[in-house]
Amino acid sequence: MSSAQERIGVYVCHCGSNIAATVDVEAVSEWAGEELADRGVVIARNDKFMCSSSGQEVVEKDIAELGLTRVVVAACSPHMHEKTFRGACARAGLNPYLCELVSIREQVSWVHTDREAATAKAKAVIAGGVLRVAEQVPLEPLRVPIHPATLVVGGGIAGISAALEIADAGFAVHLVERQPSIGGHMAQFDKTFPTLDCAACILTPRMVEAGMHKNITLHTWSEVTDVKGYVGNFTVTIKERARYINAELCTGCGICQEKCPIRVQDNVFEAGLGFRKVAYLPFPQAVPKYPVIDGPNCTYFEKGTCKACEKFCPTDAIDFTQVDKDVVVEVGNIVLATGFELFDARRIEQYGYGRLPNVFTSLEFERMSNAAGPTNGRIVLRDGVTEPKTVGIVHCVGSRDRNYNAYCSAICCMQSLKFAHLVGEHTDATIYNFYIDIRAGGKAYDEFYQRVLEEGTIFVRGRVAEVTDTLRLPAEAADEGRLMIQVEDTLAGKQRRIPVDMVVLSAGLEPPADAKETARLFGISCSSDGWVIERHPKLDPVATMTDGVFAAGCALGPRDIPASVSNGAAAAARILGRIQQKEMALEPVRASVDEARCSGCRICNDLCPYNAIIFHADRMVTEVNPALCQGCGTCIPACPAGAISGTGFSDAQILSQIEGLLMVSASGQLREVVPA
Amino acid sequence: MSSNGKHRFAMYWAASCGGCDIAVLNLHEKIAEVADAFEIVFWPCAMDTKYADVEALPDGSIDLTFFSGSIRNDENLHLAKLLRRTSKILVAFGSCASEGCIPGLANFSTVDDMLTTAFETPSTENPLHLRPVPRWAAPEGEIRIPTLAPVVRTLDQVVDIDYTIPGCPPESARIAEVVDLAIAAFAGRAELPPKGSVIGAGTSTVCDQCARQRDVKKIAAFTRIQATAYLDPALCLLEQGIPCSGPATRDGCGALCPVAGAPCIGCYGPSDGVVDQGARLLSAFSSVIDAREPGDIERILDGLPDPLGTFYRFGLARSILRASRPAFASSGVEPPVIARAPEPARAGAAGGTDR
Amino acid sequence: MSATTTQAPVGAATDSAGAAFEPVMIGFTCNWCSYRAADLAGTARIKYPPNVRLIRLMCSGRLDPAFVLKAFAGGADGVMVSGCWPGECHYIEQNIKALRRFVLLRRVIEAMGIEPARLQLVWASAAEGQRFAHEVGRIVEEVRALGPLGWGRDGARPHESIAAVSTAAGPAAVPAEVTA
Amino acid sequence: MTRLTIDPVTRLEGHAKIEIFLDDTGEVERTYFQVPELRGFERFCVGRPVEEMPSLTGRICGVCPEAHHMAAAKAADAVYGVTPPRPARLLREALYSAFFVTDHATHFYALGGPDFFVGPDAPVAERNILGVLQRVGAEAGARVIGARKAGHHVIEMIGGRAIHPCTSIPGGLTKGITEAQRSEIEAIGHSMVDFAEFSIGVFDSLVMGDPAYRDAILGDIYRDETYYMGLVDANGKANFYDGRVRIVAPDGERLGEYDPADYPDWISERVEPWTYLKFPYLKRVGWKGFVDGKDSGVYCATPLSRLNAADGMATPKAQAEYERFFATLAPANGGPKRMVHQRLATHWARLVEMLYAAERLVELASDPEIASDNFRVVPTATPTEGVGTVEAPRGTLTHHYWTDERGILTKVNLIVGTTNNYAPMCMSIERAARSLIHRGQVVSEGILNRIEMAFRAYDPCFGCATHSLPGHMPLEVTLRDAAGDVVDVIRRDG
Amino acid sequence: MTRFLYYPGCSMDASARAYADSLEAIGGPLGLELDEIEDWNCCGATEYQGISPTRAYALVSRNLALAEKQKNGSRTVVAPCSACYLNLAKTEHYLREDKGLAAKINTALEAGGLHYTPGSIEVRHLLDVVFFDIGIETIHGLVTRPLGGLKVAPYLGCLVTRPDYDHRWRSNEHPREFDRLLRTLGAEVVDFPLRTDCCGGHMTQISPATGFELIRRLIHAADQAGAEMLVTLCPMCQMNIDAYQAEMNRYFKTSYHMPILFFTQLIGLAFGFPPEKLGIGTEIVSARQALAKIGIAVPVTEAQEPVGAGAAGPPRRPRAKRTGLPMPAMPGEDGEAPR
Repeated sequence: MSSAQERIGVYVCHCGSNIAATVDVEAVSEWAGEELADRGVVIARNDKFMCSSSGQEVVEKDIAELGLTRVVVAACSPHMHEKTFRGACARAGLNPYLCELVSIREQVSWVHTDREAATAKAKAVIAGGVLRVAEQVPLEPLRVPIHPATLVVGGGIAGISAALEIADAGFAVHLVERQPSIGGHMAQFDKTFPTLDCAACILTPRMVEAGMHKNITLHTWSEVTDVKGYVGNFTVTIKERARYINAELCTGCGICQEKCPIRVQDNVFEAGLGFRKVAYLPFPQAVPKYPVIDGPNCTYFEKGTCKACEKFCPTDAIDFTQVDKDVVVEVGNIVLATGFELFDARRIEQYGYGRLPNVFTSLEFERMSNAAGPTNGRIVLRDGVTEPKTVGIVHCVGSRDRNYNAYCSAICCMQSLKFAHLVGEHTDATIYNFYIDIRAGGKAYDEFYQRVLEEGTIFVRGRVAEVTDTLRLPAEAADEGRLMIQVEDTLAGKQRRIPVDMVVLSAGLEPPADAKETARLFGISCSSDGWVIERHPKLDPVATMTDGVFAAGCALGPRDIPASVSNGAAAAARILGRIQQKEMALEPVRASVDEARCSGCRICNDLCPYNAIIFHADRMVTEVNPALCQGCGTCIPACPAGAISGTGFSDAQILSQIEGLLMVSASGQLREVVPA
Repeated sequence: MSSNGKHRFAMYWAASCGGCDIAVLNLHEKIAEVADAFEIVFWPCAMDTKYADVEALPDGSIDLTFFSGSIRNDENLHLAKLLRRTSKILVAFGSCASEGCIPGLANFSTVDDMLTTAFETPSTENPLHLRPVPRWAAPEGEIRIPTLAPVVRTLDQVVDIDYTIPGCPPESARIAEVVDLAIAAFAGRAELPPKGSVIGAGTSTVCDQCARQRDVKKIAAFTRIQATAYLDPALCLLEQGIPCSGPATRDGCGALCPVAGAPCIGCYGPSDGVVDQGARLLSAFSSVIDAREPGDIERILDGLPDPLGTFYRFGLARSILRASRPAFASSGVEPPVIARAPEPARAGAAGGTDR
Repeated sequence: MSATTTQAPVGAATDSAGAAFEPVMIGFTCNWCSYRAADLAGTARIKYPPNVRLIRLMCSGRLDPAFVLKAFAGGADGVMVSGCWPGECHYIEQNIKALRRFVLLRRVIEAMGIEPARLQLVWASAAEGQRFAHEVGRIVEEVRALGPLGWGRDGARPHESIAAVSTAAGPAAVPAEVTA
Repeated sequence: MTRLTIDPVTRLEGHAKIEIFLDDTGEVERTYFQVPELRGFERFCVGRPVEEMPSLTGRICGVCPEAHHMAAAKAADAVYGVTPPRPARLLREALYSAFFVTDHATHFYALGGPDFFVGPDAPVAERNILGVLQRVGAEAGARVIGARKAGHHVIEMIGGRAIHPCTSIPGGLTKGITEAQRSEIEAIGHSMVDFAEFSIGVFDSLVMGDPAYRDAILGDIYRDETYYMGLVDANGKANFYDGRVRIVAPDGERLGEYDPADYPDWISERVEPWTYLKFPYLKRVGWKGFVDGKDSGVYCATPLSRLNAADGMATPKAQAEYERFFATLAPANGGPKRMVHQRLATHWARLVEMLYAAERLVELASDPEIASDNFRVVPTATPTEGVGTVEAPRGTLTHHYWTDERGILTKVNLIVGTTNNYAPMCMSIERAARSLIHRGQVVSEGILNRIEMAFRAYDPCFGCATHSLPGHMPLEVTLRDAAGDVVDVIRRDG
Repeated sequence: MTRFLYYPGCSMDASARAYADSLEAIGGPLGLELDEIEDWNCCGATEYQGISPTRAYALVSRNLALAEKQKNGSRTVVAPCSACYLNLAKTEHYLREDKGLAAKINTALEAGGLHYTPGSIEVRHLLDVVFFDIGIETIHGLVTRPLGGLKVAPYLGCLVTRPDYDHRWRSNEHPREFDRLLRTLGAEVVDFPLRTDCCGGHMTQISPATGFELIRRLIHAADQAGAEMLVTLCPMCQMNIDAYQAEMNRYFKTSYHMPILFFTQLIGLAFGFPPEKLGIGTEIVSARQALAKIGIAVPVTEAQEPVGAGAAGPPRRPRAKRTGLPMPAMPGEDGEAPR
């Protein structure tokens, strides 16, 4: 117990009345000054607002005049003001890590009512801080350089925005996209709510800009397969899948696509509603402009003959010898804009999608209503000819439903309203919207809702129970062959069976199927749903918990285009700031191995998710790489030899804190603790 | 130092099995060197001395004392205090003195429980449910036996100690090293290690000395040694599912047990920097079991039928909790004094005067 | 919830003073989830019993079983361990390691005669302030119902009670008289 | 009334205290021989896996851990109903034989020896192993040390460790030995045979050669006629590792012979409130108090009793020595078998056993199968209950385990070597006291030491006996008057 | 060998004789060992719980208590009847949830010297164990006579997949497991949207009009879907659709002929057992024509009034042609969407 030699100052904050109302602050600081004197406390003060400049000055003054070697501040959560008081200590020449902030506001005064009990707890918490800080040692933050290049994963509108912001600032960007072209989901849309301007018209320029930007390297038809390193210094491996097209020679004339004899259902861009060739460009405005040959479906790869495309290619750009290749790039920061996938409506059997021909998903409808889509924008039934006389649009499919996803997919309401409008625009059909609530929170959104109402769309409030082609009552005979929507009209307060010709399911948004693997690959954490977890949902919405990895767009959760774009820009801004600084400081909370104690038992070897633990077979000892170590401390209690120790959270610190916390009884009396 | 210029050495056994003394006798030839270098003032196992003499000794008049055995009763406690007073250097010698050893397992249960078990065994004829009493009123006068403490304690839990020599028993080669060090130090030829050090042992753990090959650990199942059809003689026992305490046990023995195909049982105690050997071994094992789901975790852990014994086989008395809750809570109040021998027969029987 | 903190449930153990027994507990929290959940509970002014005193770790994976034992030995009547939900660990899956250790540790303390309910594991994300508060309340009541644990309380320490015994044994300590 | 306290008795592995009450005339009224500690192995072994017993119970006694290791291993075999393969049995018995030589040497030279070699009245400083080594001479001393060293080396080769072996498990051992080790052990065996013969020579010259000691041994002071117990093999020869338990009456008549597992039908243990050690006695004869003779269930189990119980030794040299032993000490007394009742003769008997153990070690080590790899079988039966018995140097040792279906102990019963001899020891001590203390004459320390000799002959190990931890024992006598007040304290100052 | 405790319920001996016979027949090959709970009593059917819940629970609990006593290595009670299954499962569930109820019930049971520990017994329906424990792989391996060409509508009724306390079924509204099982037998499974709709229960006794409508609805839908027979797993469903089909036809002036068999009977056929051994032919609405189509001749038995003219009521609707826009690809086994 080194506390004997330490000179500790204790500062208790009133936080106005936030703390003082529930905790007897004076009593607490007085108590600390007397009862903890033998633990090294030489001064204990209280102040109305410790975080105020005057409050901080008191601390600095005491350090200088009383020669304090440790400081304990009892105030709000360390997540609020730890930096503040560490700064104060630093200014007074005390190593900032010798300052311990203990929370008596968030965890005492704000959550308790009994003043006596709260005061007792405050004493305990302070005692814990005092004993703990005595075991703390001076630390120096780890400084790491920041590589100026940035990796953007996902070429949707969010990724494109982030990439352009950074590239425009003059720094290199690697933009990786799985599909043959960037553009993402937005490129599939016809119109965008609420302004109804054409998606292609506003997206294409951005795509082209990104494609031509001198600072942006596009890696389409590619995937990130490996990420090594840490903030400022990532080494990323990108797998560029073989296109079988020589980019240098291809002019994007499209003849190969024209001549290719094989037609397959396009489940990606056309959402399964249309077809594409095996040699194809997903859509006319695709960036980059050269097509890909989809190997698995290609006759040549199947049978070894065909090569129609090769025969007709004017520039001999077809190259069947191409193979996947790995590209390794160095970057300092990463933006994940991996977007979303549409909820698979087949999972809700009673809605009949996949069983009943005339049930469509929102994405199918987007393609259908798109002038460049499979029906050239005609709204028709699955038979491709009949125009529906009645259309039912079902909201919240797979959203706000504890059986599937509890969350609201945010965009479906507006999208459904848009559909209603489009159907009305293209047909004379009667349109039903089946909704739970209408969520039209954005700018000019509710106005759009009003407009659709006025257009005569019928709104039925209630979750659809079933979509079926099976008649129940003899009375329904007339509707033989149509679809029947069973719904409880909660406004009318009755069950209704509404016959329609076409049903559009406004399916919710889900994270990509491989979201969890992505998270693992980039060493970030995502919620049980699969959405990336922000460092702080409000104050730090685009940073992840892992330094140097940011996220934008729907990777963070369902959001509309404007939000995705601003996310991208925000992430870019955060990264640019760091690139300018050229280096950054990391919390020195790290594990390290004492080789003299390490027995090489290898129990810890498999415990580090960041591969910071390395075993040296030659010396039979294990080592922790401080740069890779994230400081979780899991390996420390695993080491049976006690060879691993952790800075900032050492055994001695925590054991002492436990002892301190238990020095005070529930009623606030000092109680002796058994020496363990 | 005594008149003849020799340094004074004492060895005492409190609650111990005597193995420590045999380990010293196993210095073999070296025992002569000890005799040359030291005046053995006190060593009950090997020579006749009375400890009243020891009591008479002035403070710190014994230069070096090896204290083996734990503190099981009030007499042990008294001797611990006495030898602390009379010794310059007091060494907790062996597992009992330093961590409680196997007899420390007694801390799992209460003394009453222990007495009941011992005096009601299947072969015991005890219709009156008699128990030995610390003070018994014999016909001729009161006779006494020491009172058992509620729990076994280590030497450093009752007096201040200078060094610890771990092991059950300490390996004779290690003892020899310590003896050499002491002789050299007394002769001013060497520095004594800092007070509180563990001597006669290494700084790492048994694995450091174990010849068996080892790999990254992933335990899919624990197994019992007698149940394994084949044990790879060259591969880490833990990796073969045998709970081996080696990883969490201080080195010094030369990994004798694992090398002999038996798992380390942990007699050398924890290494520096580990507060509680059992807790750390527990943590290490569970860190590397190959399961993520609670169900699977439970299933694998079922392979450890006696977790308590597995982790606290030697170290219970010096563990953080020291004893099970009942033992800990038991006040240790002595059994009531039996006023008179309940059986008239006994007077004669015990006295043997009827012959 | 705060109501329950003031009056002990019927039949709850009482300490020597005869007053209602107020358990003292240690709560280990993860810097990224449960500690923030506790902060959130504060910000939202959600009330819960004052019996639990929190320690911030970087991750539940840092929890050394020795910390829990130390807490019990130091007089804690209960210990609460909290971490991120499985799959949400800030350090990918260190909470799973914490879970494994917890399961085994709980077996050990049970074998040591300590009711398993005195050691509980709670998953709580940074957003679950309400849940955190509720769980604290629940656990405190469960521990209160169990009564004091005993370690670290006067009269329940081996080294004290044996002193008592020695004197009780009196003359049985031979040396006292042989030097007479 | 006056009280003498000998507290404690030194130079034995354990802890004991003698209270002697003198009546007003100064005659011995009564003696109490107390064992003041208890460790409760029976209690805390419960809950442990049975395969750990050989290691755990070894800690009952650091002097004869091998005995507990073996008894536990055999009990564990029985719990699983498994018979170890022959090589395993050879290995275990080889370890055990080496241990017997070593342990008997330890006692003969370090513990019991000083009484004879340097004499009970010699100054304290000499009355220890070092004194002995001086007395027998440097060269001989080297042999003693060498023998013990070699013995522990064999133990370590087979048992993994010199003290507290670790290799026996249910079904056999965790390891075997190499051919090289086998031949080394064989060589050591031969050297041990020489050593045993050498020791017998020492005993002849220094002890039997000294009239005083010869009288002491043959005299009545140290004579008690009790029952005797010992393990015998199929041919009725003494065996330490295995066999049936034979009990013979003082007159040599055989009371019975039984499978060790049947011990509950033969043995009961009595509890006295003034000591932590129990008093085993023969159930069939019954407890008649601390008296000898054929009507008293008191029996002893020592080297002497093993020789009395057995028809002879299984090896030639030991057999010859066995015959010389009886010829010398037991002139035909008409009984069905010649019996020796003088307790001090136990020292000689011990040497006969040492010789046998050494010869036996050679036999075992010469068996090529001992180096085979077939040193273990995997038990398949569900564990239930089992008894394991061996002859510990200090008496018949029995471990009895009950387990659940997982092989976790649910109940344990231990009857340990020295315990068997508790009652006879009390009697010997009292007899010695009566014959050496008269009219309250000032008791010289030599006499007290002779009282100690009375039971040191048993080489008692209370570490074992009480499964209690040996404690410290200063020797001194406190004279008290009837009120219990101290009237005089006599110390053994040199 | 999969061994379970078995609660037959009253119908297996009476109306659902065929169910019992066929189950017995296929039990062997399936390695299904069912130990009947000794001295079991009525499950309370569908009404009792509505009338006096506590009494109903006590009634059912007695069976659970007996089962607990009779545990045979398996703690699972299998019930072939949906109503029995639900009553047992529901009671077990509530006893687990509600300690007060459990205590109350146990006091009642003690009167009979019985006790039930909530949670000690697991209740499952026969289809559940056949599909999940025995598995369609095993079953597929045993099929010797695939039912190719037989168009069947899978009908589970309302009680088995709802409320589905243990979340066994992928979907409560449109479970597909039954389809997969029948497909494994080689049968052609039509898309039958009403698979979990109500058969009317005892409505035929209480309000025939309602009961008949519910029956008509099912038969009509099956007919529209092109099914030649319904396949069920519930004695009550079977009885309603079989025994009341004629009355229903008279009531609505229709002439449906829609036989309904138990899935165990189809399994039996696919395993190559003779129809009579499976109780086929004892149904009222004969399955003879349907089975004849795939070459299985069913010996004539009396008491089968010829129901309907074979041709159904309204003309069948042609299914929508799969031309024009492609249907979404249906990956996954048997068109199962990924979970």
